[in-house]
Amino acid sequence: MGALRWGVGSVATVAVYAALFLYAEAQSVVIGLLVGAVVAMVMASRFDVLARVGESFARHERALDRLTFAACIAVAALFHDQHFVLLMLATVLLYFVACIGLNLQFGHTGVVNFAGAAFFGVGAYAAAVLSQHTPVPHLAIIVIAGAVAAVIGSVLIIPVLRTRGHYAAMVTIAFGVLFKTFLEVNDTLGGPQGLKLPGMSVFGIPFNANIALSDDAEISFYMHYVVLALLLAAGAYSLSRRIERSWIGLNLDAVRLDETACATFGIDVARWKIVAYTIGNALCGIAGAVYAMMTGFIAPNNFTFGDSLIMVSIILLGGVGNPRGVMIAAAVVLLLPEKLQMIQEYRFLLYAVLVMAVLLFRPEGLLPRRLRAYFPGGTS
Amino acid sequence: MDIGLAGQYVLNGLMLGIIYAMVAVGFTLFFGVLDIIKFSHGDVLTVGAFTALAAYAGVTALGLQSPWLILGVIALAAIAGTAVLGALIARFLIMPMRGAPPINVLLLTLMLGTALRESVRLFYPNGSNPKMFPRLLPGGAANFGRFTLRYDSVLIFVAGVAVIVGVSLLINRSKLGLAIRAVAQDAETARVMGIDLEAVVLFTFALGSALAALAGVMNGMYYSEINFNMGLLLGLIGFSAAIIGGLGNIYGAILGGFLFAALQTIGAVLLPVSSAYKDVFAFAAVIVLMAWRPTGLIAEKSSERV
Amino acid sequence: MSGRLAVENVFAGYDRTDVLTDVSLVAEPGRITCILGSNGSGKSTLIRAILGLTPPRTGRIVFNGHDLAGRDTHQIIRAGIACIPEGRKVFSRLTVAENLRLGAYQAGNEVARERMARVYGIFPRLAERAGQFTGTMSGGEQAMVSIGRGLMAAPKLLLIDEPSLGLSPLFVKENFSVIRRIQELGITVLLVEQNVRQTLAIAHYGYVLMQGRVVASGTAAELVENEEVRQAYFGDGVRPA
Amino acid sequence: MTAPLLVCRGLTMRFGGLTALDALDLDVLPGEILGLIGPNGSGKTTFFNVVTGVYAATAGSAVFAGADLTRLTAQAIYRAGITRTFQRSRLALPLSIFDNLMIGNHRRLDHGLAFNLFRRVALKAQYESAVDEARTLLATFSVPLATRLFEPASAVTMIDRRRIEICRALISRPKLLLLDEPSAGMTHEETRELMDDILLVRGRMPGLGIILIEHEMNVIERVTDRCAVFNYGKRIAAGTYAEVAADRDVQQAYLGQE
Repeated sequence: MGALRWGVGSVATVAVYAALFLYAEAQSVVIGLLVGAVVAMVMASRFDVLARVGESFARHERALDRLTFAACIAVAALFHDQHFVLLMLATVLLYFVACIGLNLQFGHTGVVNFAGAAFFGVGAYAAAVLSQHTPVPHLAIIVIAGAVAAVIGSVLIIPVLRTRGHYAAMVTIAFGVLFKTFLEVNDTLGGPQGLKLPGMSVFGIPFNANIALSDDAEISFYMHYVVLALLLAAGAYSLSRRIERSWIGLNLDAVRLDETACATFGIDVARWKIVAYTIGNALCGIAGAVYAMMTGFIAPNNFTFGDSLIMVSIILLGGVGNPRGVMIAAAVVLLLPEKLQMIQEYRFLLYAVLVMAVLLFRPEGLLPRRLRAYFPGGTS
Repeated sequence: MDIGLAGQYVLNGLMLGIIYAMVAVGFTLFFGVLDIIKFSHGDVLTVGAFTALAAYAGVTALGLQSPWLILGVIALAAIAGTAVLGALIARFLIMPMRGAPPINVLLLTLMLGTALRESVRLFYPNGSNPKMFPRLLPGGAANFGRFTLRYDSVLIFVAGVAVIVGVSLLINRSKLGLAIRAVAQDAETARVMGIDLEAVVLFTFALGSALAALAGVMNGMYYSEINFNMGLLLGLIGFSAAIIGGLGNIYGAILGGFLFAALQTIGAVLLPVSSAYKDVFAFAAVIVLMAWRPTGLIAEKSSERV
Repeated sequence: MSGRLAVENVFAGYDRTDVLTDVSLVAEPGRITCILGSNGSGKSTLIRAILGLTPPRTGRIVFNGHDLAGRDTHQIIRAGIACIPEGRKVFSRLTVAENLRLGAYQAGNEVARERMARVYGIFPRLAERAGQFTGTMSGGEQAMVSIGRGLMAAPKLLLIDEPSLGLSPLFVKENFSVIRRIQELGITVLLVEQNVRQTLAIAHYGYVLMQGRVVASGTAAELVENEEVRQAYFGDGVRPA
Repeated sequence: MTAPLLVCRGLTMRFGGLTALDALDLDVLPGEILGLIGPNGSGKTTFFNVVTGVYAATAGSAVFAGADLTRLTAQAIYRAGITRTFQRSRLALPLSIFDNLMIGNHRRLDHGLAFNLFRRVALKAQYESAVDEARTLLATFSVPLATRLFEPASAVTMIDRRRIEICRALISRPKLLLLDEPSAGMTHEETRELMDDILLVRGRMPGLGIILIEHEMNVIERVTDRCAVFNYGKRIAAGTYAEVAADRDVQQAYLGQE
């Protein structure tokens, strides 16, 4: 039995910790918090707390999902007037959306994609072009950008379906490099200098203006983007959960685990690879579009092979196939170098070594995926 | 286009091709003996080039004068350093992953590549900036109309061909090469023949890594410049070349290397817009090639037991 | 004591399950000892255990008085054991000569050349095809390569795993006469087979393996009459026609 | 006599120079258990792979329910009602036992995107009836196993994995079931239990034809109605176990020439 309090306690703890971490400025405090987190994790796994929390999440899934959503809002509200913190929060959420997409491809279906950042970039550039040159409403731009990423991804479908393993990895890596090189040499898309975008405006609300609370209190304009990103994250999370907890999720797993057995039981391997691949790329594109409009500026250097590797690392560190793990990993991977200035320079090295350690010693990731429960809250 | 210019393009393509082929042969050797892709190969090349550069600083400080002697010493240093590095990587990172899903090994080596690249950038003095690579080969050139034949290019090309011929002789004629080919076909039966599998694997990784180091040094001499990032693209091209040739086949790798260089050259010459698209064209062609021949031009051995 | 192999109380298997349970047997020097058993009785696991490919969980394997525990396969081969594996396992993309050379991998070039000449003496057909890729040859010819390769090691003990598998009856007959000649060279032979009559016709001593246990043993003459042998292949209660 | 379920005529499979199946004739009747025996490498598993569409036959025909299987894909053959188990277990070990069964139940589940994503109530109804069915089927084999429906397949013993694999092949209610050495790697006692289960299933599913590859002769003797003996890709004998065991060719194939 997983009591609700374990889950509530863990969400609250993580939220408070996140707030403290975002608040901390002095490097000594940041390091202290990190050491505290590591010690807490070791203690928690030692005294079986993690298992209880996991059990609690499994049984009270819906309530705890809502609580998590509320906790995100609470943390954002706490920093309502700080541009930089809100920008980081929104970035984490958007990376989460993209990684959910890659997770559907790789974690569930076993289709490797080392061009996550490229599809993110496709969405970003689509948004830039559309918002500069057309009057399409910004919300529609997000959807179109997702569709564009899916369509461009479909160019790769034949090689992705026909190749396996190393060959498939090669195809996506080649695409990622091709995409970035293309952007750099293409002058209409701004070349290496990139493109500028106007801020979003939805239903007449200009996203890039601060919200005045009273004469001397304002909410940062980034709050708009945080809310939008949070809604997208919730949508992606829910989509991923629904797919996982259906016959489709089962088909995806079957495709990943044994293609020969699939054929023997009538499962159409190509169809499910296409489904996962298309949805995943669309999610990357959507996240990229919002990211572009939020930052107001994009360049080829935002979408390198290194960034694709970061996305894959997030999935792997979090626990392949587990969206909650992806959330935590995305936060850690993106926030850590921002807060801990001393590692900023060393972050690629650090992550590379960290992922290597995970692969060697805990290949299932830090928070491995649990068995499928088709309907949360209990097994009938 | 006149003959001279065409000749220049062909020469350029051949220079690139020989370097790519040397990298691709490494990929295919590693795949042969362990069925893995070692993506860090390109960054081992970078380490090799920087080792040579460091050795150059060392020997000039010692007062060595003769360019040939210097060249020999720094090439040896690069070969020795990366051979040891390659064997260590095989022993402590890749052998423990036997039995893990292939994609995990690919990821591990991708990350290892990042770690090596970043280490060069962070820990080599002023490593984030491009470095001049010393000119040790005789300068000068012969001019035929618009065709310029640099003597150092000829030397580099000949050296590359010699190395590749040497490696293929080693693989095809020596007892050790026989062991490598046996392990590549069927590791277990090779063990039953009395072959020390671990020794063969370590040697193969040392050999492939030394090849990468040489390719790095040659690349440095050709462009007179190296930087911490050079291995990423070279590794990717070597990987592509090995794949389009057909993994596990040394001739496929050589073919793939020259084919990729040819694609780049054709892209640079024929594209109406701008030669800047040559890499885009080459990688797009690789993707199309993969759709057409999913396991490369010279197909990889494969069979699944049901 | 040259070439004596003793397997003592060996348990071995994969993924936590034992395929061999408490197997003990001896291959006496200079003789042909056979292991009989149907599919899945653990014969191949026994060979793998002796070769160190699937090291025994418990028990000892002693060769020429030395315990093989903890030795890697190439060290076990160096001690004087060679194997003609099940399904021949020739290197199909290597030539006949290269396959044979691999058989004597641990020997020097000079020695290998002499042995190769001897193998060509036994199988003149292989001499004709020395430069041909083994994969392009017929099953029977590949079997010759595999046997020749086993002889190249000049072993004290030769393990032969199901030489008749997948071969036409004519080749099977030929194979068995070759095995006889191998033994006459003074090599200890441990022969694993499902083909009972032909095996017992050339073996001196035999063991019957059923579901990972030795259920019977005796001289060839004893085993021919043994009920367990028949049972291993035809189950209980059926009498010969 | 009833019409046969599966009729194979001249079925031939060549891999390069090797003829794995050589002009094979074989019939399977509804409701019978047909034992398939023969030495290693005699073509039994290849026969399964051809019948289930993993390989396309080089020549000859296999007609099942009026359709020529040799022209069909593996997926179409499954939908026509032939399922199988594998010699080496091919369960999806990280998934739950229930999930494994549902992989076998593919043709009876709804795989539409809209249905799965948005019609959660209808999905739940389908899910619940599938759970009941899975539990009932598993309970035929082992009652304790049926209570472990939502544990990972990796957590159960070898014999239970075999049972799951057989249930995965049975849950879509096939007309023909191919069992490839289900007793491999099991003890005498376990083999006996598993064969009892198979006999029980046959009793409950009238009309289901079963082909059983098995190397243990006492098992063949006990559970099969008829058997066919393969050697070098040819069928060298067919009939009841007693007939086959007494056959000279068969004795030769197993024991070798006198």
